[in-house]
Amino acid sequence: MAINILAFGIAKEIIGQSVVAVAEADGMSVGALQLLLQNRYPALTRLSSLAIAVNGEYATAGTIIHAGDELAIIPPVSGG
Amino acid sequence: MAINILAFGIAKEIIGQSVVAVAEADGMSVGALQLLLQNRYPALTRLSSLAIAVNGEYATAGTIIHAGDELAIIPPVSGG
Amino acid sequence: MTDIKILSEPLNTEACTRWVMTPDSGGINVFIGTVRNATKGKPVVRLDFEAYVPMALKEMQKIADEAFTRWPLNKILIHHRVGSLSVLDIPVIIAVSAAHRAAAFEACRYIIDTLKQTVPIWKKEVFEDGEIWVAAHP
Amino acid sequence: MTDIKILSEPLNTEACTRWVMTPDSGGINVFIGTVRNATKGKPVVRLDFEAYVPMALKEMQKIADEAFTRWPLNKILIHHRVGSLSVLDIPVIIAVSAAHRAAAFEACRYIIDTLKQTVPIWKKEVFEDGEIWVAAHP
Repeated sequence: MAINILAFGIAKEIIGQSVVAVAEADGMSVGALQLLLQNRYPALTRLSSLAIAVNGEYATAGTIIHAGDELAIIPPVSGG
Repeated sequence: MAINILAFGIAKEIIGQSVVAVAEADGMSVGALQLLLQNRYPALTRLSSLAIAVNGEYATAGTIIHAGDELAIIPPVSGG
Repeated sequence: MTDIKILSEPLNTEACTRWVMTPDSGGINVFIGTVRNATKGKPVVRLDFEAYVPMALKEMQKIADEAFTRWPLNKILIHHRVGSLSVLDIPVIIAVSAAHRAAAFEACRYIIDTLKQTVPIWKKEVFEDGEIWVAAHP
Repeated sequence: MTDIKILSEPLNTEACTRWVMTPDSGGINVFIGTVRNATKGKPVVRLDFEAYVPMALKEMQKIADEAFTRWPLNKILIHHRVGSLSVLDIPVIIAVSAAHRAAAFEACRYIIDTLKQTVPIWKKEVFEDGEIWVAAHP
């Protein structure tokens, strides 16, 4: 089952839309998802950082993704 | 010629009025004036500090007072 | 007590300041971010802010919670605006009240510094001849 | 540019904040002193402030001038109120604008810390059962 991933800021611009579907994400680690996204959208590798949030929290590379999780791509933040 | 000295805050309360006249102040040093005032109003010696301003500036003990100067007794400040 | 919001209307300095005042506070420190007319000498037309709202609110709450553990504070307010802002508009207001001023100053500084590092909000600087997502590239 | 005043009417946070804003400022730091309801656990009825006005204005100007030499700032505002103030009233507002927030924070802190040490303004705390000139005695 595909998992939808929210994209913000420059990540949204690189991907070309605010949601990207990853068919194979269920059971995948966050680190693997990052590699998959960087592979699919090479411009992501040129960012200063690229974090993944799982259910609204910054996730570590080892976190396992499950169907139903809310995922988001977090490019370098610049609020304030 | 007597010189009038402004008194503020607790100094005003100790002296009992907002202006004190010192007959012998012309030509006196600020240090000597402080001693004279402390002698006349011993409660001034119990303050944390006692500065004299001459023409709106903090004066050092060696500053000589002249007729026409604006003098003020500055007890410990507590603005803000 | 905290008041943490992401808003698309203009922020209200007076209301924010009033909200943090409490009878047991002696000092209030307020940081107001404003949109500057230039970046490295290049005129800025506007800034566009976007946020991952639910996560941004959670991260701002974490910062406020941490500030309450580090300093003796009374109230913390964090309001961040999103949308398109012009020069002199206010993207962020942080207000902190405390019995003593040192805690209010230090906590306010800590909150804005940490917000800029961790809260998922992004700004794009729009110039006459192009635009750039701030901090996106090394 | 500076705006330094001693006033007997209530201070206006909003007007002070607006005055320091400039198109080349990115950060504004504001310190607001408020009358606290107690000192060392003892309920405060009111605070009475008095100033040696011409000297106090000169000393505040010196502090602002020194801040301008130490930090890259745009505007400094210092408003101090005198007279009889109740709990939650505002004795002092200091507002500082700068291109970057670090300078605004540091200068604002420097100004209030120095003001409390050098500016000839005095406050008397009035309690239910007496009154005390703050800092008068060791």
